[in-house]
Amino acid sequence: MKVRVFVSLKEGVLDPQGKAVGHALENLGFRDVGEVRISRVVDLDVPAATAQEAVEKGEAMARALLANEVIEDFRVEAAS
Amino acid sequence: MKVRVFVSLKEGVLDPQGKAVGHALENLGFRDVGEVRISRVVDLDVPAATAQEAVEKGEAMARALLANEVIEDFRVEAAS
Amino acid sequence: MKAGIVVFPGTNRERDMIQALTGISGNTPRILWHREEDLTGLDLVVLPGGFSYGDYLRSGAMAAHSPIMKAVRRFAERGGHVLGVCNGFQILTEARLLPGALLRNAGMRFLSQDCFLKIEAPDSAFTRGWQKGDVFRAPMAHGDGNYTAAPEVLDRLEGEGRIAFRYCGPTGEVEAEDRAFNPNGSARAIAGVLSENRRVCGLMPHPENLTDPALGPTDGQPLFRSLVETFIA
Amino acid sequence: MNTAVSAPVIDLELARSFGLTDEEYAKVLKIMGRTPSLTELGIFSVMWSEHCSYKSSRRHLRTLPTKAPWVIHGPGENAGVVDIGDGLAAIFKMESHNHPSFIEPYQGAATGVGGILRDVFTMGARPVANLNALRFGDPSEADTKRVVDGVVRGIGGYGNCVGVPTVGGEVNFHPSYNGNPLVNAMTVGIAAQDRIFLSAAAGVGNPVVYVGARTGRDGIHGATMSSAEFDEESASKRPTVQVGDPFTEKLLIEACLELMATDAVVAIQDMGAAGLTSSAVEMASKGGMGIELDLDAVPQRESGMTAYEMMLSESQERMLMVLRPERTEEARRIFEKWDLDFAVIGHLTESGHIVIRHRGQTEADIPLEPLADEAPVYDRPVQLTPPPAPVLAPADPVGIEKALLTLLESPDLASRAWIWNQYDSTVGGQTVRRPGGADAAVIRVEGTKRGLAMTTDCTPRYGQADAWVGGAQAVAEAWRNLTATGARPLAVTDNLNFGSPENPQIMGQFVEAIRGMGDACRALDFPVVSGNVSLYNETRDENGQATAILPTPAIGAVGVIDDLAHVTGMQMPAEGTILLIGET
Ligand SMILES: Nc1ncnc2c1ncn2[C@@H]1O[C@H](COP(=O)(O)OP(=O)(O)O)[C@@H](O)[C@H]1O
Repeated sequence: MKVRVFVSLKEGVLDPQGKAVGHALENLGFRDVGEVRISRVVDLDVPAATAQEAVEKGEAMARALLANEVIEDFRVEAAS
Repeated sequence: MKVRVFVSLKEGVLDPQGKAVGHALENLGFRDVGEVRISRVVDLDVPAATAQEAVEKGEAMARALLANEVIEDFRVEAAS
Repeated sequence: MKAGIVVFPGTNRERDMIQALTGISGNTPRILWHREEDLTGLDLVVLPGGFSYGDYLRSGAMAAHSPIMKAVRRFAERGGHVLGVCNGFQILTEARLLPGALLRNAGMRFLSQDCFLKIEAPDSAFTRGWQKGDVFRAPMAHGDGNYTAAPEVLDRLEGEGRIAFRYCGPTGEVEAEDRAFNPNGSARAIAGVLSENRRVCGLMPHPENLTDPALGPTDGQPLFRSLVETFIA
Repeated sequence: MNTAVSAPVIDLELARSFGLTDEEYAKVLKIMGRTPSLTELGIFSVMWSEHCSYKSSRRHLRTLPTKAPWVIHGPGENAGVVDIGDGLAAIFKMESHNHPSFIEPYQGAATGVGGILRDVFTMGARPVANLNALRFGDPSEADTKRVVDGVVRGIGGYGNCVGVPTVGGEVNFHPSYNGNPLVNAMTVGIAAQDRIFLSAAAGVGNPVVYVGARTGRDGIHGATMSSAEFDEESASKRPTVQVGDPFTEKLLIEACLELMATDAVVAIQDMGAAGLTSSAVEMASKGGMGIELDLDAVPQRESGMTAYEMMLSESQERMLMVLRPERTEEARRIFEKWDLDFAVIGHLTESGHIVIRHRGQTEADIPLEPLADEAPVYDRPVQLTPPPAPVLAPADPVGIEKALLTLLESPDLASRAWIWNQYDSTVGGQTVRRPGGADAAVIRVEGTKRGLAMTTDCTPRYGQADAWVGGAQAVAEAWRNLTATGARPLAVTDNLNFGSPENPQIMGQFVEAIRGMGDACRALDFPVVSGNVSLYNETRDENGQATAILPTPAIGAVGVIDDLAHVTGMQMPAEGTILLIGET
C-alpha cells in the first residue's frame, strides 16, 4: 500500500534553501513572492493490510529515518 | 495566495537518494519497502486574485527555475 | 588567449582557475561578475567550481538563470569556447548548453579524492593536447556528479564522439558499474561531455588543481595547453 | 503583542533558572541598584556564563606562556596572530561545538565550522584551511554511528561550500564520549600584518552596523524554556536549533574582506554565542565606550521578536562593526552587492553603558565596567589524582603479528580516509600536503614560496592516566608533527574539553593538563596564542550518576616552511635507510 510522508522544517527554523530560492525568483522577475519554504515528500510502498497500518508504518519510518525531529515535522498520508 | 509546487524525478530517471533511503530502511528492519521516490515541495505565497492565476504563476516559476524538465516533472496546486 | 572567469555568489574555485590559466598562458584572466553581460574580446569563458547559490534547490540551477548566462549563451551560439568545471558543468547542463544532468553521487556522499580520467575525444580545443586513450589523474570534489541523460541522448553523445572524458582505473579500465573506477555512479562512466560544435565542454573533476609543479603532479596541464594552442593558432 | 501582560516576575528563582547563582544574582542587584528587566537579566546571565566569562578557567589559563617575538596578538582577540614573514600573518584558533553536535550532529558541527571561520576572517584574514579534532563514543553503540555520520557530513557540508579546504584533524573513539562527542574545529587564515582588525570600539557617535543574515529565534538561551510560561505561545518560541547557511557565510567572507580593503572599519566582531549581546558588550567594553542599540533596526527573520529574544538569539552568519561615519554608504554598497543585510542599528556613546531600545521603550541600561570587571571568577577546589603506578611491560600473549593486526584494525588507528574523503581538501589551489600525506597538513602561502604546516593533536588516554603528561604530550606531538614536514613550529591554539569544574577531581585534571601544556610550551618556545574552554562535558545516567569525558586538551598548532622546495611527507621512498630518533 502506498504511503506518502511529508517532511518540513519546523516553524522558526531557518530555511537557507527557501531563502535563496525566494531571492532567485525575485531576480527572475517574480515580484512579491513571500516566504519560500522547501520540504520533502517521500513516497513509499509498504506491505500493509489497511490504510491505518500503512500510515503507522510510515510514521515509524519517519521517526526512525525520514525526518529529523529536532528540526523537522512530518505528516503521513495513505495514498490511493 | 499560497501555491505549492511538487517537483519529482521523471519516471525512468534513477533516484540515487530514494535508492539510498530504501536501502537504509531495509537495514533498519523495514522489510519489503518497495521503490522509494523523493520529491521536493516548494511552498510559495504569490500575489494573485484567483486560484487559477496563482497556479499559473506557480507553473511559470516551476518552468523558469523550480524544476529541471530534463529530469523532473512538476505539478502545481493552489493551497487553501 | 583572453579568458574570462565567471564568479557567481558562492563560486569558490575561481582562484584555482586563475592560477592554472595564468600559470600556463601567462595572461591573467578577466573576472566576470554574474551581473555583467559584456563578453567582447574574449576567446574563452570559464565557469569554475564552487557552490553557486549554495547549491540550493539543484546544483547550478540558480546560476544558470543569472544575467551573465544569457551573455554566455550568445557567446556560445556565436562559436565562442566555454569550459565548465564541476559546478560550472552543472550550470552548463542547467542552462541547456550541454545535455544531461548531474544527480547526487550514487553513494550519497560528497567525494573528495583523486580519480583517473580517460580521454575519449582528443579532437577538441580542450583535449587536443592528449591522445585518445590517454589517462590522467585529477582531484574530484563534489556531491552531485552522477551524470545522467536519456538513453537516446547517451547513444547520440557516443555516436557523435562527444564524450570527452570517462572515469577509469589507473591504467584506463572503464567499469561503469564499479565504484572503484566510476566513483559517483555516472551513466556510462561519463566525466565530461562536449557540445554539438565541440566548443562547449563540461567536466566534474578539477584538472586546474594539478597544474602547478610547486604543489605536486601536473596531470591537468594538457587541458590548459590545449586551449592556449587553440587560440595561438 | 502581549509582552506586557505576560511578562515574567524577575526574582531569584528566575535568575537561577537562567543559570546564575544566588551570589551572582545578588551582585546583579548591587550593580543595577534595582531589579533588572528581563533583557538585562538575560544579558548578565550570558555574559557571566562559563562560556563567555571563563569564570572557572581564567586564573589557570593565565599561567600559559603567550609571548614570543613572532607573536603579534595573543589570547584576548578573536584569534591568535603570528608573523610568518613577508609582511604576512597567520591567524588561527580552535573552538568547540560539543553539545550542539550531540543534539543535531549535522547542524551542530556545521555551525561550529561557521563560528570558527568568523573568528578568523573578522580579523581581516582570508581563511585558508580548516582542521577538525573529533572524539566519539564507543563505535559499537548505535548512536555513535548517527553522531559520526552527521558530524562528518556537517563539517564537510559547511567547509566545502564556503570553499575553505579541510586539510587535517584527528578522530578518537572512547565510551566516555557516548552522549557527549567533542567537535573541535580549527581555522587558519592569512592576512597582511598591516591590515589586521580588532574589536575595540572607538569614536563617540560612530555608527554600529549589523551585517549578514537576519535574526531569528535560533538557539535562544535554553533558560527561556524552563522559566515559567511567560507567553501562551511558548511552544512556538522554544529555542530552536541553529541552522547554518554556508552560502551566506561565503558571501559574508567576501563582503567583509572587500570592505576591509578600504579604511571604513573601526572595529569588528562576529556574533558568536549570545550574538548581539556579547558582540556589542565586548566591542564597547574593550574600547571603554558606551553603546546604544535600537532593536527596531535589526534585520529580523521572524515577526514579533522581543528585545530579550533578539539580544540572546544565536542566529548564525552575522557580524557587528563600527564604521567611520563618512564611509557608511560605501560599506552599504559592498554588502548590497553581495546580497547581504546591512543596517545601522546604533552608535557609540560616552556613557559607559549599554542601552537597548525597542519599540520606544528602554529595555536595558547596564553599566559596562562592572558587567565586565565584576564578572565572577572562581578559584574552584582542586583535587589531584595521583599518577598510577607504572605499567610493567606485559608478557606477549598473542604474538607480534596478531598484536600488530589488532592494533591496525582498532578504531583509533584504522584509516580515516572515509572521513577526509568527504572533505574538499584541495579547493583554493594551495594544498601541498592533504590529509594522509604528511604528519601535518601543508598549505602554500599564496603568491610566495612559503608554506604553513598545521596539525591538531591530543591523546586523551594519556591524560586520563596523568593529566600533566596528557597536556605536555599533546603539545610535544603537535610540535613533532610540524617539524616532520620541515616546518618551524610557531604557536599553539587549544581547546580544553573537560567535565564539570565543580568536581574537584575534574578541576585537578584541568589544572594539571594546563600545567603540562605550559611546561611543554615553554620548553619548546611554542606560545599559546588563542584557545577555547569547554567544561561540563558529562552525561548522567538514570540514577543521576555523572560520567565525565576523558580529559581532552586538544592542541592545534601552526608552523612555517620558508621554502616549499624543502617540504617532506610520509611516503616511504622505494630505497633508503630507516632511522629511528629518540629513546624507545
Ligand atoms: N577529522 C579529520 N579531518 C581531516 N583529516 C583527518 C581527520 N582525522 C584524521 N585526519 C587526517 O588523517 C591522517 C591520519 O590521522 P592520524 O591517525 O590522527 O595521524 P597522526 O597519528 O599522524 O596524527 C592525518 O593526515 C590527519 O590529518
